[in-house]
Amino acid sequence: MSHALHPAPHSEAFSGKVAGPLRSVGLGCLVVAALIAIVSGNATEFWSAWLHNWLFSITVGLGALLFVAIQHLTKAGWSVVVRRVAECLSVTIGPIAWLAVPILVALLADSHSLFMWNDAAHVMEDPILSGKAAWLNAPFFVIRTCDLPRHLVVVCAAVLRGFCSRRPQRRRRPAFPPACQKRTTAHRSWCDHHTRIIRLDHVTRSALVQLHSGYPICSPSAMVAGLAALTLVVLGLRKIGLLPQVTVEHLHDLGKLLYGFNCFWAYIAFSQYLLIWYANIPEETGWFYHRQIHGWAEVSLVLVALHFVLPFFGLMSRGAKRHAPTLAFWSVIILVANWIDLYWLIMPSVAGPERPRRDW
Amino acid sequence: MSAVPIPTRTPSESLRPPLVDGEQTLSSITETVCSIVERPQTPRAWYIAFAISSSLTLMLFGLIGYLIATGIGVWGNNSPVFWGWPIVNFVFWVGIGHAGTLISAILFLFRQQWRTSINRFAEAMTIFAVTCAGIFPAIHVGRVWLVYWLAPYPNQMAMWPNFRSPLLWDVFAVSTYATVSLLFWYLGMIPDLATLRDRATSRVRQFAYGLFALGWTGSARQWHVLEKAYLLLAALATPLVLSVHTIVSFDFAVSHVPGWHTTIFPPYFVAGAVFSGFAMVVTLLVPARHLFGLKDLITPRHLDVMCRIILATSCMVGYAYATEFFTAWYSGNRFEQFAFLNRMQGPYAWAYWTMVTCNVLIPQLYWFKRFRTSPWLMVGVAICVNIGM
Amino acid sequence: MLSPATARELDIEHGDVVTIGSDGRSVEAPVYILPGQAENSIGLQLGYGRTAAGTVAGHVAHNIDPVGVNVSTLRSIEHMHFENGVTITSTGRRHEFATTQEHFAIDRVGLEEISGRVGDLVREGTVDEYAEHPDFAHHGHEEIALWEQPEQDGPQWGMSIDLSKCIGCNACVVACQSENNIPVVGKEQVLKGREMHWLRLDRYFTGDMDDPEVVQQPVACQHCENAPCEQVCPVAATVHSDDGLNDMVYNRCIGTRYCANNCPYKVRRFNFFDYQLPVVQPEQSLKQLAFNPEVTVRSRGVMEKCTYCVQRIRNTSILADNDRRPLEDGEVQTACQQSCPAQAITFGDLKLSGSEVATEQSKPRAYGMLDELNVKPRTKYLARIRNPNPVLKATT
Amino acid sequence: MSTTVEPTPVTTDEPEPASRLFGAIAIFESAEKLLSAATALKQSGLTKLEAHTPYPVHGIDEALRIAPTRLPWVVLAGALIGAGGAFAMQHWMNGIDYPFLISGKPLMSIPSSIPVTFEVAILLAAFAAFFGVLLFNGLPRLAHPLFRTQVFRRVTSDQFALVAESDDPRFDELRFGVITTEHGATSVESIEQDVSSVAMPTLLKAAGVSLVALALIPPVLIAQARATTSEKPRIHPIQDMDFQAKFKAQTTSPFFDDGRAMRLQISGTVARGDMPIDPAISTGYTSDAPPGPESSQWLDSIPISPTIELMARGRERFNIFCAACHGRGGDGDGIVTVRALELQQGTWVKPISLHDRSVRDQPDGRLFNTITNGVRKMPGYASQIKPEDRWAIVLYLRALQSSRNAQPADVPADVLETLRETN
Repeated sequence: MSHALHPAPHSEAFSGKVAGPLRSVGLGCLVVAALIAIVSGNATEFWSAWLHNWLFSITVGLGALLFVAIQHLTKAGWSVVVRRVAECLSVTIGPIAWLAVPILVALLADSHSLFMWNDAAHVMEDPILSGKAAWLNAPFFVIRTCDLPRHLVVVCAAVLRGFCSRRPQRRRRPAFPPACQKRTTAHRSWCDHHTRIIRLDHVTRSALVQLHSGYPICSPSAMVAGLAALTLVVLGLRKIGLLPQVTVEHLHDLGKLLYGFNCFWAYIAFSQYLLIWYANIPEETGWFYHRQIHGWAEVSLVLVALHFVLPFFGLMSRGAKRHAPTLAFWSVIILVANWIDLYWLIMPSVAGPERPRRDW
Repeated sequence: MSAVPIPTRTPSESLRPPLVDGEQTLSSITETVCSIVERPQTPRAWYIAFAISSSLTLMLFGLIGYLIATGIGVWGNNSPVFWGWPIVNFVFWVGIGHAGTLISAILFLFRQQWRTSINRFAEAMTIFAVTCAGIFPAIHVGRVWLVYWLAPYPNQMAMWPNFRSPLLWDVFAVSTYATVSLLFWYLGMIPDLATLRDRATSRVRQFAYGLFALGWTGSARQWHVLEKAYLLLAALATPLVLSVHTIVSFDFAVSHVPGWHTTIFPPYFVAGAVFSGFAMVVTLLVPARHLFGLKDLITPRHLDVMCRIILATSCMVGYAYATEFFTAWYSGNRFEQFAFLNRMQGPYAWAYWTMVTCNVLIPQLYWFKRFRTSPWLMVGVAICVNIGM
Repeated sequence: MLSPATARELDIEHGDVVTIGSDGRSVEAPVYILPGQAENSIGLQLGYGRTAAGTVAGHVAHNIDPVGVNVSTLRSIEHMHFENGVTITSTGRRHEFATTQEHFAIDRVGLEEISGRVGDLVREGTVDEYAEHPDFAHHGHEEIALWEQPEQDGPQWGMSIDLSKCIGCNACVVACQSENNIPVVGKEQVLKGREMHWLRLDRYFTGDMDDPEVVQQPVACQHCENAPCEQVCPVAATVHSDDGLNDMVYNRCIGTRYCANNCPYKVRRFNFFDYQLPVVQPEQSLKQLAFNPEVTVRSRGVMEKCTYCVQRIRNTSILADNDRRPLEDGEVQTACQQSCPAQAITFGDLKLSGSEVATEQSKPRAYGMLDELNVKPRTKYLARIRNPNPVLKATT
Repeated sequence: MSTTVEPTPVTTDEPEPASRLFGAIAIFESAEKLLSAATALKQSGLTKLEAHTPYPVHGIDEALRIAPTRLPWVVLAGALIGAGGAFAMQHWMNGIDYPFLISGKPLMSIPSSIPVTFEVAILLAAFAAFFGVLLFNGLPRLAHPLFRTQVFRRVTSDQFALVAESDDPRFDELRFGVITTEHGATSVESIEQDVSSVAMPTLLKAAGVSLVALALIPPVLIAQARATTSEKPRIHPIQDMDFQAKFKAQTTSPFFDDGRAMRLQISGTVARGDMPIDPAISTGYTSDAPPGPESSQWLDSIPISPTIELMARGRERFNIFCAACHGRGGDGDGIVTVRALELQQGTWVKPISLHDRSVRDQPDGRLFNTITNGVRKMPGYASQIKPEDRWAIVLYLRALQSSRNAQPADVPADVLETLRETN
């Protein structure tokens, strides 16, 4: 609504300049991922790296989408100036979602280098897996995954349409227009729906059969990633003078959200760990066990430090959240930590617990 | 957030319904609020209500006495249902308590200004709810007179409690929560008490309010420190409130009991707590607003927002129920699956389905504007929610 | 006791009170339908309904009825133990049995579920299976923890129960009750699920209910090394001793009942009331003589459970200490072990090489109950092996 | 923030009866007017200027140049102390001071100590925040000169006030009035110092003293009760497991005539695990009738086969039970004897040397009987030494005796040879 207020001379350039770089950033990310994967050699590593980076890229977009949805839901006023950026970030979901196609193709082509459950012989041996065969099979998986981009596209469209069409409506009917409200409700249900998909998605993909507990992590982690990316982009645009409306207060608010959701991520992650540590039931502890042996312990510790301890103290003070370079620094750290987080979630399960690969 | 100058309001914001209705000035609001406590005579209805509640309280004390004299067996607990009744009450009340702190702290951090009409109210409710909650762990133990053994104090046995037990975490969490809620409540109330002190006409009131207002003068420096402290307390209370119900959920989730050992419990308990707490606030708020003539201060907009939050948390709780089922089915653990099937079909099926109806289905009525704007319909739904929890 | 088939034939349900008549004499007794009872026969137990000797006899002065029905009136000089041609007629009244079998299942759904799980809980096999896979009882669970397991010195007590030997006679239950001053709680309490036996005998029927196989499993505290009960006690009233016992410190217990909640075997018992109070009455003072002086009598609000007869362990080790010699294998005997007529229970030091219990536990048939929870029970069961005589099998 | 805290009011000025000026107060109707007046006054150089408002007015901090408070650091310190303290406390209590093993979990583990650490950190931080407010604001402060003015009473409700204090060197009441009125003050007044007596009213004082005195009574009573002994049985409302329904060893039971809860063995029965051994082994004589001192019924030799193990056992038992008085060599010079003689204990009878002929000539059975039942001042050791061990001691004793009185013929020839060579 900043547009309504300040009819900026370069509003067209604005969206063009934002969307362009973002798309290329996203694509660049994927290309790099693909290169890494190809260099690293064998099929499992290729696919796990593909999966990992695909998830990372889409997580950023999902987080931004979540942010936009929440802002609409709560009808927040402060975020107007940054919301457009978040919307642009969430648009990346569309193209990135298509990059899941290779995984699906591989799945249908009966490759079990990524998912054990796609190996019929293996499933026969494992009673737990065979119990889940109705759910964990290639066609079902494909259908569900295809469902995901479709939903996401619809959601994005709805968000954008809502955004575009809201202005005239507001003018016509100032007081709480029912149409608006319905759209809000629609967003709400979409929001619910798509978080659900994200979560389920992670269950099967990142954790395979063992982790049926780690999934609530994914929602805060998406939010954190989205916020970090959003903050970075906003800071960058502000630096080159494209977003003059963003004041220190906005940065402060973004910083607070980032800080808050980062703590929330830590809270969820710790709850998971504590419960599993405490109950000590082998079928669950195994998941963490593989992540504290063979060099994964170091990765775990790095994750704890980068994703929680350091940002916790680094972003604690008011000054840090209001100082653009500091905020940018911690956003980068958190984004990196998020990448490591996904790496840590996926790799030990897919690529085997032997050791973190360092050959890339 | 005094330190942050309020950004110039955009027209879109000014389009929102105002936080108070009618032509209100600072003095008229003060007048409305203070007149409730400054009435020259206590209304008869108050005495009646007080008599009823105090006789119920006496009955409670009598029954607790009977419980302590006879044994925990009077509750009907058995093996394997060792906790049953007391734990249900404990978790329920702790959950109710959460709404107060949530309204005060989290909404404060999110700069939701509409909270100001109801936050004190909700905080008071929190303190009473936590008190209620605190009773249960104390009286539920087999030997109530030894309950102080939970505290780590130097003793002639030269031993310490077991810090690896979630129940001990509970002790720390609930007592911290009660203390911090009280501090938070009182800290926010100091300037109000000073207002009452300065408005008071009788000597006794002046003295009493003066004592509790601690000599507040409303100077800019005092406000500066108080606001900072309030912000910090809010920032502390927010993770605290999450942690309390998380730790309560650990009581269950660390165990081996199928259906309890679920890592979704911490966030799920917190959502449920907020859900039930808000419902309780609505349940109490609507009659209070009606009785004390606060309709201009607690406007339909407040109630509407409350209802939206209830609706949102209801969806979360519903989602958690669904996830539990999904996880049980997905895990392939027979015991887990059985525990959930049993909930749906076993002897507690009535409870289960009441719960689902009250917590997930009925709140969906809040999708309709009618239910969010008509106070009594709203209370009806809210009471259902309380029953459901 | 009636068999299911006979009950169906007579249209009698479990718990119906019937009149059993013979030669003009009759008694009224409730019907317990028990698979495995021979068809067209009634089983009656003598000894109940007496008005003297023991808690079972009730207390006439206090208006407490004796337990059960005195059926000795049916006996005659010609028919001391068997009587033919009895009549049975329903009275239309119902009787509620206070039985501890299938107690923890809460309801019918639970019961069905349990019967579906028998194979997991009690493991049995035929001799052929045993010959093929001696370790068929192992379900192969990884034992990994996120922490290092501490090492313990000294003797490590353990028990093994051979299910092939167990005949389900309940002698262990009774021995345990008298050794450990376990209260008799009465029918109302048992109906509420508050029985106090430290040792229970789980009985499962498998196969056709008209011709069932029965398998029993005595279950007491398993003294898990990773005991789920210990960690949750806020006041450290249940801790692990150096010799591997899961100790229950009655004096420290404040009765949060968390341990019992968290026990996967449900073998912890809580004193919901002062169950021993009646015994302290002056007119009951004779019963006080029945108490074991070595075992604390627990009061209300305290958790209790099998201790592996810790008083015997301590006494015996003190005696051995006095003699400046190590404990011998088999020197410590638990009450249940001592009373077991089939010698199904072995107890001793697991660390002592060549000890009987270590030998038993190292057999391929040995398995831990619910060992998928990684609680590492100290009590191990030896899977039951069936070897029915093919000739007999064919005739039935 | 320190400016609000006055030097403690007037206690020192008590003799001065005349009222002193505290400062001046100006009342405004709106926050905007207040802000502009405050800015103007501050520019005029007033340092001790304070605004009193019903709610926090934004921008006042800048107008009055209030420095940001240090409260956050106090709170952070509280949180860190709480976290560190709680963490250390748990690890010390459960890991070091009273370690106990539970569930095979480590004595000190980080995951399970985090919840309590977190809670205590929050608790201390909240305390720091709350008491920090009181500290930084100089609260509680129940008396203030402002409270004496009528106009101030609406300041906590709906009006705004500026107060300048008179001990500011730039303070000028007239100028203050002019500037504030220019900016829209509705009234300007001067404020008197509070000169009323700071002494507490006698009634309050008396009430306070008596309350303190009353409050002291229970602890004094408790202390007294703890320090004295009483004849009366203690009041025992909650018995828990202090009185047991079981009969402990050596207690009484009203049920039996003899009052003993421990029953004697019924005559003619044998307790389980209590099979009698050969009476000769347990008594040292052969016939049922107890023998006289020189009777021939004593066993002449040890009834169990002497082995080298038995000898070792005998030596061990002898050194434990006998040597204290008789001495390791059996000469009657054990440390108890030596000490008793040193102390000149009149009742002490020195044990005779076991190498005395009278002892050497006694039959083995008689020696055994002496150990069992004692002789003269020597008590019987039957309850402490098992029969086999008593025989072992006899065996060792014989060895001791022969070591002093052996003839060359008693020694095997080859050993004798060696002995001769070494000498």
